[in-house]
This record gives sequence, C-alpha cells and structure tokens, in this order.
Amino acid sequence: MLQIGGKDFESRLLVGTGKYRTNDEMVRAIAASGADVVTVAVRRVNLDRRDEGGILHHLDSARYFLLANTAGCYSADEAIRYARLAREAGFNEFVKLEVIGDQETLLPDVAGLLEATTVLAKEGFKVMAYTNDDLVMALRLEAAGAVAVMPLASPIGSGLGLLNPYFIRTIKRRLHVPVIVDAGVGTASDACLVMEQGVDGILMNTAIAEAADAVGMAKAMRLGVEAGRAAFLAGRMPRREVAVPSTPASGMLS
Amino acid sequence: MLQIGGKDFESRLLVGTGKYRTNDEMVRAIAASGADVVTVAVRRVNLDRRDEGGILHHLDSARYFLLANTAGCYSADEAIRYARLAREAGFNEFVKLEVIGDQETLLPDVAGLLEATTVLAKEGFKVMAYTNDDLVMALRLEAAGAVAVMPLASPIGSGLGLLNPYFIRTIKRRLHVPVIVDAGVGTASDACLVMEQGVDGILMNTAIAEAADAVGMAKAMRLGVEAGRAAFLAGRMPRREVAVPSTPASGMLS
Amino acid sequence: MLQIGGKDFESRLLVGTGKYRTNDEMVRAIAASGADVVTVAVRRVNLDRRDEGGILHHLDSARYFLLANTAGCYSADEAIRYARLAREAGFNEFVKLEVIGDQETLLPDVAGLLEATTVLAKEGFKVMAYTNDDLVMALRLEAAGAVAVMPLASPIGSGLGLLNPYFIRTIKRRLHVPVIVDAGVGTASDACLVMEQGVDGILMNTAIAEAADAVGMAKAMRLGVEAGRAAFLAGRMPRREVAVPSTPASGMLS
Amino acid sequence: MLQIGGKDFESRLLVGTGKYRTNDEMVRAIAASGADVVTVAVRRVNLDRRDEGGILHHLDSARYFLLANTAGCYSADEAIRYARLAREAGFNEFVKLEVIGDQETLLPDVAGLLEATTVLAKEGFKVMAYTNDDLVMALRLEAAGAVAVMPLASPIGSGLGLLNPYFIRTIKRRLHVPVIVDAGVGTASDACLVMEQGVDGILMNTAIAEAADAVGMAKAMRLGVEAGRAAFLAGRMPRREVAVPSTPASGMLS
Amino acid sequence: MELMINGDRRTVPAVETVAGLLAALDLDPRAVVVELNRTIIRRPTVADTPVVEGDQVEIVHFVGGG
Amino acid sequence: MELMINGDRRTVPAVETVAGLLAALDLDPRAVVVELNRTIIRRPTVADTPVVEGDQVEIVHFVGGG
Amino acid sequence: MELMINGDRRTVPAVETVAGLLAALDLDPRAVVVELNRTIIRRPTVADTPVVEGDQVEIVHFVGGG
Amino acid sequence: MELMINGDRRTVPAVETVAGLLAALDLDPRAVVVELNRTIIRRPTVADTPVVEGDQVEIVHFVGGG
Repeated sequence: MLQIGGKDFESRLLVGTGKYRTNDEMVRAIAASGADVVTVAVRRVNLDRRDEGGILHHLDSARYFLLANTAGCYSADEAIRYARLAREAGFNEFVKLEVIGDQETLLPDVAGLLEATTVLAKEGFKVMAYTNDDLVMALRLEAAGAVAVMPLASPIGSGLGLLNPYFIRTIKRRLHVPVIVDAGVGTASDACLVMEQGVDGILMNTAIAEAADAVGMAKAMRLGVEAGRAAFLAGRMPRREVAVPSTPASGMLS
Repeated sequence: MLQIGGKDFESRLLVGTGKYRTNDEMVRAIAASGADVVTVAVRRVNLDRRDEGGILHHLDSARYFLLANTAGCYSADEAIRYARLAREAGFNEFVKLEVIGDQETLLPDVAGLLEATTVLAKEGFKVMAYTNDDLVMALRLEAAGAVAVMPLASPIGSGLGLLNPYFIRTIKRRLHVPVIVDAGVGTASDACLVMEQGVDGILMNTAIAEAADAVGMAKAMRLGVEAGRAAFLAGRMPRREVAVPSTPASGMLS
Repeated sequence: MLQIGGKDFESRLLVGTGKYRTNDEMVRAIAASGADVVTVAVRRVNLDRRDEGGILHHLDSARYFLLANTAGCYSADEAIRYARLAREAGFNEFVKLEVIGDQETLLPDVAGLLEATTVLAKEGFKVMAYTNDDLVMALRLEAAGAVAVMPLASPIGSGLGLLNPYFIRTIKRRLHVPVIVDAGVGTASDACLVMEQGVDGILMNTAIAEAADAVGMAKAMRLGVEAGRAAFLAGRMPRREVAVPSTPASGMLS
Repeated sequence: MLQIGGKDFESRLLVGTGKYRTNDEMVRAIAASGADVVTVAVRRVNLDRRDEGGILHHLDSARYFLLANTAGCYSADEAIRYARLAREAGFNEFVKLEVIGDQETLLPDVAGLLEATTVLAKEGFKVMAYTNDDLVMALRLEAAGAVAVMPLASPIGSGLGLLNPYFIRTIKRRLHVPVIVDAGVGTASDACLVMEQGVDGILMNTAIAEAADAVGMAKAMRLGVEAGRAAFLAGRMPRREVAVPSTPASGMLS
Repeated sequence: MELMINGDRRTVPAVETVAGLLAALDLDPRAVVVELNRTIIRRPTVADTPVVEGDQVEIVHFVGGG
Repeated sequence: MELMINGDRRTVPAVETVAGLLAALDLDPRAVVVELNRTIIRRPTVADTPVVEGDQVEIVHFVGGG
Repeated sequence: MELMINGDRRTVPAVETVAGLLAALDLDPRAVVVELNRTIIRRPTVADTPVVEGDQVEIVHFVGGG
Repeated sequence: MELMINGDRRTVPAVETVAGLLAALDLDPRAVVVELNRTIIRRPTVADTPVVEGDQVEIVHFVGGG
C-alpha cells in the first residue's frame, strides 16, 4: 500500500495522459497499467476548435485520482499560478510540481522548485516535487514540506532508464516521505530495477504512450513495478564472482 | 505459450529444486513461481540415512513436469549415463543436459556437450542443452538435435545477472528452437531484462532458493518474467539523448 | 593546453594532496602525475605538535600552481571565510569552492555554492565550483561568474567512477567555461572514460593516494587522461551490432 | 615486457593493417600506436591490377614483427592451409589463427580452432588462437599448445567494447600463456578497461583505422593500453558506497 | 464588448459577469477555471464577478500531460 | 552375500534378484533406478534379473537440483 | 596574557602586536595567516595590528587536501 | 600453355618451372608463395619444380588484415 500525503493508493505505478495516439488507446492503456493516480495538465481552453475537449471527458474521475502537474512552467511564480488554478478546478490539493530549468533537457530548476514548494506547502498544497537525483536538494524539499519527492531516472521522454541507481538508492535511504521516481523509464526492466532500489513508486508517461503497443506496455510496466517491489522486499541473493552448484556434488556414481 | 520438444507449457519460468532451506519452503516457492517445469537431479540413494528421502515425495508430479538434469557430470559419457538413468525413472524423455568443463566456474564443456547431445538425440531424448553464450555452438547444438538451447546469463549460482545481453539477443535471433536462459539471474530485474532480449524462457534456482524470502522472490521472478515478455512483445520506445515533453508546450498562460 | 580563468596549464590532470601515507610518497606521486595544479586546504596551525608542519614545506611552489579548496565548509559564509583566508596566504586568487550539503555523501549544497560563487566572483576570486552533475545548476554557476565548473563523477572518495556519463556530456556541451570533473574517479579507465566525454580536465586525490602503489597509479592516471583526451579528439568509430571483417573477404583460395 | 612464444615485445598493443583509407595513413597510424607486432593476411596476388601491390612494400619488416592471420577461413583445414602458406613466406613461425564459425558475427568456430591449433602446434607453429570468451575452451587451447590465447572483447569490427569483463578476467586468472584480447575494442577507455583486467595485451584494427583521425586514435590507444596496464599493476583503491573526505575534517575554524 | 481572452483580443456579446461570459462562450463552468485580471475566480463567485470592457481573462481546463 | 552398492562394500541377506535386493534394502522399486554392473535394469525386469556375489550395484533416485 | 587561539584559551607571554604574537608562538609570519576577532589581518599589517587581552585569534596554514 | 591460376583459366607463355612461371607473370619470387596442385612449393625449389599444362596454381602474397 502506497501512502502519499495521508492518502492511500493500491498501485505503485502512477501514469501520465500525454502523447497517446488516441484517447481510446489512452483509456485502455491506463486501465491496463492498474494505476490509481493519473496526471493531467492545466492549459488554456481552445475557443476556436471546440471539438478538442479537455481530458476529463475521457477519464473516470471516480476510478482515478487526478494529479495536476505544472509541466511547462519555467519559474516558481508561474508554477505557483498553475498550481492554484489546478486546485480551483476542485479535485484535490495535490500537485505534481515541476519548475523546468532548461528547455533542451527539461531538467528541473531546483532553486525555483524549492521556493515554489515552500510557498505552496504553506498554502496547504500537498506538493509532489519533480526534482533531479541530488540527495541534498531532496532533503531540502522534504524539509520544505513536500509530501513526496520525485527524482528523475533520466530526462523526461528520453527512455534512457535509470542513469544513476546509486543516487536514487541513497535518496530513498535518507528521506522519510515517499520517493516516487519520475521520468526516464523506457521499458519494464527499467521499472523493475528502479523499484529494486527500494523507492515507493514510479510515475511514467512516454514509455507507455510511445510503445508500439501502448496497452501491452502498460501491462508490462504494471508487472515490472510489482516484480521490482516484490524482489526488493524478498531480499536478493548475494552476487558472487565464483560459481556455486545448485545441485549437490555428493552422491555421484563411481 | 511456451512449446519445447512438442510439449506446451503455460509458464516461461522454469525452476530448480536445489539449495532450499526446507522442503516446505521449496514447495511454497515453486508454487509461487508459477513454474510448470521443475528440475531434479539423479543421485545415489543414501542407504544409511533413510529419513533423507528423495525429492519426489515433495513434488506433485501431476502438477509439475519433472525435468532431470545431469548436473555434476564432467564428460559426455558420464552425462549420457545419467540421462539414461533418469529416463529409466520413467517420467519423460526430456533431459537438461549439463557437461561441466571447469569446477571453479561450472562453465560448460561445449565439445563434450555437443557430443552428448548428438548421442542422446539419436536415442530419442529431448535434449535441453545448458551451454555458454556462444552463438556458433548454439547453432551446432540445434543442428545436433537439441530441442532447446540454454545459454547462461552468468555462471551457475553467481547471481551476476545478464553479463552479455548482446550475445543472448544474437543467439535468440538466429536459432529456431526455443532459447531458455539458464543460470546466473540474481533478481527480478535480471529476469525481466533477459526476457526483453526476446528469449523464450528462463530457468533459475539459486536466486529464488537463496533469497532472504524465497517465496517472495519466487513471486517476484514470476512477475519479472511476465513483465519482460510483455515488454518485448509491446515494443519499447526509442532511447533519446534529448528530452521530449510529455505535456503539450502550447496553451500556456501569458 | 588547458586554460582556466586566463591561466594556461599543460596538464589536464589536477591532483589533491590529502590522504597520502607519507609526504615523500605524495611528492613522488604528484611528480608522476604530471599535474600542474595541486589542491591544498586551509586548517588551523597545530600549536602543540610542531613537527606536524604545513604542506608547503613539501611542495615546490615554483613548479606547482597551488589551488586552495574550501573542503569541510557547510555554508556559503564559512566557505567565503576560508576562501578569503586562503587568498591572504597570497598565492593566487583561484579557489576550489566547496559547500558541502551532507556529511555522509559529501554532496554539494548547490544553493549555498551558488550564493558563495556570486559573492566571491564579485570580490575578484577565480571560482572553480565543485558541484553535482546537474546541468541547470552548472549553467547558473557559469552565469554567476565561476571560471570553471567542477561536476562530480561520483561522491568524494568513493571510487565509484563515472556514474552518469550522459549528464557530464550534456554539461560539457552546454557550458562555455572549462568543465573539470572532480571526485569519484577510481582507476585509469574511469579517467579515460571521463575525458572521452569531452570535458577539459579531471581533479582527483583518493584514487591516487589510496592505490596500493600511489606513484604507479599517478602515472596510470596521467596516461589515462591523455588517452581519453586523444580519443575524444580523434573521434571514435561507430558502434555496430553486426561484425565487419578487418581483413578483405576477397582473394581467398579455392 | 610482453613475451609470447619465447619472443619479447616492448609494446602490449598489437595492430592490424586492414581498412585504412590510405597506405600512408596506415603507416603513420602504426608508428603512432607504438606497436611491435603487426598483423597481415594471405590473399591471392591480383594478376590483373598490378599496381595493387602487397602490403610489405609499406611496412618496415626490420621494425615490425609481421604476424600472419588466417582471417576468412571457415574450417580447420582451410586455416591450416593458410598458416602453412604464410610460414612459407618465411617471416616467422607465428600465426594468428582464426577459424570463423558464422559469417554475420565472425565469431570463432572453437571446435575447428582447437583442431587446427593441435595440428599446427605439432608442426612447430607458434599459434596465437583467436577465440571467444569461454574459459573452458581457452584452457583447452592452452593445453593444445597455443602460445597465446586471444579472446574477443566483442565481435570483430563492432566497436562494442568489452562486453564481458568478468569472463576475460577469469580467463587471465586461470591461464599460464599470455592472454591477448582481440577484436571489439572501440575507443581508448575500452582498451584501458581491458588491460585493467590483467591481460597481457590487446590486438586491434578497426578502432584505429576507422577513427575520424586514425593517427590520433592510434596514439590514444597506445596511451590507453599503457594506462590500463599501469593501473592494474598499481592496484586500484576499493569502491565504497559512502563518501570519504580527502581533506582532514579536523582543524576547522570555530 | 472587447476582452483579452487567452491572449487574444476578442469581441464577445456584452456580458456582465464571468458566468455570463462562460455562457456566451458556451463553456461549462464546472469544466473550466477562470482567471480575471490575474486573479483566480472561485467557482461559487462566477455569477457575482463583474466583467468589464478590456478585462484580461484566462480560461483553462485540464489536458493530457505527464 | 557381499555386494558393492553405491561405492561401498556391503553385506546383505542373500538375495537372488534385483527385486529381492531392493526388498532387502527396504527400497520401493518405483522410487529408484538400479544399475547392475554398469547396465541399467529396466523396471519391468527387476524381478527376473539375478544378483550374484560381488556384483556392482548403483541405486539412484531423484534429489533436488537446478 | 590570555588569548583565545584556535579555539583554546591560552596564556602567552605579553605581546603587543600580531607580529609579536607569532614570534612568541615561534611561527613564521610568511607561513601562516591570522584572523583577529573574525577579521583577516593583511600580512603587511601584522606588525601594526595590536593584540589585547581576550582577543579571539585564528592562525591557519595550508595542509594536504583534495 | 594453359594453367588454372588463382581460380581463373589463363593462357601463359610456355614455361617449364614455377620460377619460369613467376618470371613470365613478372612476379618477384621473394614476394609471393606458390601452391602447385595444392602442394606448397618451398622457395628454394621453385626453379626445380616443373609446371605442366593444366596445373592448378595458387599464387599468394600478404595484404592488409586485422
């Protein structure tokens, strides 16, 4: 059971709703992922192309916990503004806080992120902070009131997988709030390896939406997350540079 | 559905029965793994310690397909002798053929393996050949009549994981008979990564039996194998060295 | 030729002076490393154990460019104080600025680091900033006036090597000031791999001082840095998943 | 000093002569590599295009030790035939023995290789056997009289680097004859890492010939091989998952 | 009347409140959030919040995102 | 009688067949396989296969293995 | 006189200047840097900088570091 | 005369020995090795080794290789 900001969730896999080829594929993929938490973004209504409705027509808000993000914001003020607008939409007080620092890599601006986290936490938001894999900043975000810290595996949409397992492992070992790895996972073994570091969950979008078969990959990711969590809890065997037979050497014929 | 030598199996995870702390733990772990194929070894009856019965008292041979191995054999002749004894026990004509070439690493003697495979295939055995990750030898084993080729991920009992994904991927791409990776997997992400290479299944023993919680790891391995298979079939997203937003950049406020 | 803050250096390998078993070994190792820049730290004179003199008795300050660090400082103010004391010692206006954020990992406090960099650059210091592998912070440090940015390969004294080549490569691609990788290198292949990312140099200490043969490893590191630099400039062959003969296939006998 | 079959060589880097853009570039690259041993192949004289002379017009056979290979041979008999022709050319009794088992990967046919090694060793050849990274076969080749065993890092011309350091390390630890890693190195850090496994030398061709600047890469490889050897001999520091300061923590100001 | 809506100057039928504006734009008040001159308009107050010539209006909703 | 069983010289009550030997050793014929002087004894023939003084007997069964 | 030097209360022969203090402590002024009551003393001024009872003095030099 | 040289049927001026053939082909005997009907011709014997109509000749030298 994953608990974030006092709320319980069954699944440790959180998913985004961007980049799907069709809304239908999105709906089926999200269902296959088993996710409880689904991220959405705040954008202007398009007054001219009315057909292009919002995402909520497609998501059962009774089934899914909608988590608004502040993707695309490049300053603390901008992210705060988007967070407030999202809250006014009235689903919940949670926000996946992003303050982007670089357009090419979409890496976070951790200074702006810390500032926005401090402000929003004071306003009663439950901030889930998208950050890099720096332990020191992760500790600061926790101290500033983040209910979850979300370090990256690799840059958003890159599919490069877990670039630095050691840093992620260290962050998890040192923080008290849940650690949800966000961004960069490319395939199921990445998700499994991430969970084996002991983290509490994973948020992903592109790896599912851009797979040749998004629904199939959503299922693979669900299994991969469960596998990694189960392996972490079970405690793996030691690595050895020398072989050890799994069959008894005694009792051989002469 | 995994088909080996004309026989169908539901699960792509095959498990061994060695090194468990207790028979009870073994039985529960094998059940949790979801495996259909379970390996056993041929050894002398211990005439003095009668309590120490064979393994068959503990395994439901109606539920599981018992696969005899020739573990511990260091020559083609010895392996052939063990295979014949195993067949006489009368379960089936399948054998997991091992001809070990080095006591420290338990790496196969591929020359002896090829010789034994040729002899046993002619005698009607369905040979599943435990070999190294050499494509050329894998092709020879297939040509000699092996019904499955079983390259290693890393040495038996080492838990070092998939040392050479490229060679395993190449073997799978070139062979027609099923490729079952045998030995070396240490944790669930290893199993997942192995399956993502496209192979047909995995056989493991130590990674489950030596986990702190064998039953929990057995479940993790089942999930990891399913995750890797599903991801392979779904077709992963491309890796990119540049980030791509999963949220639309348009429609931002001014 | 490496140029930092308007000063030219022959060697791209910078070395520390800590943790050597003896001063004699240190002197010989530094000579073997070929380094021009050597780091030292500011500490209280020990008034009771007079034998324990400072380091300068052992280093030829005509041969080596002494670079003071602020190791052990946990706040911007403290680091600024140490930098000013170091400058008063009168060697030069360069400082290797460290603001540590966590005692266990010795990872930098990037917020404090940025603050101290801004202050010291205004005072005319030539700041070489020890930071993590975050591109956004690296860009901020450059903008704040750092004459060199020094991202880590892995934590100080860990010997874990280059944990995240992708981030280091990205930092180098985007910055204009020299990028000197600092901390974490464990052996010569690490140094070579780091230089192949295109960075301008490497600063190391523990990998040399704690090698079984410090002088031998110093030479290995010099060669490794030169090898990596030369390979980067030469431009490596493409990686291929299919073999290509290096010997002509034509002209074979029949 | 590298000693193979009773002959001493200064350099641990052996180089091929194939695939260069021009003979002039080849000559300069080989000089820059510092290699003493240079491989060549036996092919039919082209009776129609006389201009296209053999390679020996370009190599100073006083300076370089010419090592004939049997590249392109797909059977023991064929390789033996080429080895005998090469010896008749009268340079020396050494041969780099290749028996290829697969056209796509150019992986060795170890059975044919072992057979040819046995025959040629009996005829007084000094066989340097190009093989895969299988310890058991490496031991057999040594027993059959090979004066050097040459396991691959990865397939010929692939540039994939050292796919399986563990197997190479194991082979070196167990053999008594020199172990020369052959094929697959792509850049200097690969060469350095290979030497750090303790092996006696490296033979390469494509990584130099296909670099954007072949002469520059030849120099990089020379340095990388020397760096890796020196690091291996010096004995690296231990890896640690926790940081250790290289500057004393005592003596801080209050 | 003329308003600046979502960054564009637009002419809309004269309305007196935010609720009126949404109606005029055929938008469901429960599906969007309105920011008027950089101030978020709480949903319960859209009917009481006046809109005047030249106001800066942002009307947002949720779209797919990661 | 004396037999070499599983590598050890053993004295067993005089028996005439493999089946008898298994009975004397209290072993279930369906749970083991017997090799007599390096020849595997097919199960159906254990009752008809004579055992004589000094025979080399291997009696095996299945144990746990990977 | 009593001073706080490098964190310890110490009694030293009465001196009037930083230069005098360094001499009393047998320290080479070119090898150390002095901070007096949190103010760095420029080297040229050590002879003109008075030291009085109870002053906080930090005397530092360079040691090995990475 | 007609010979099979390096896989091609070739007509060459009548020669009596391998040495003669190499001369006729304008090849330096020290730069090549000859295989005559699958037998390697030792260098010292090229002048004494007869070549006759229809012989299979392979003439090789060293080229670049890895």
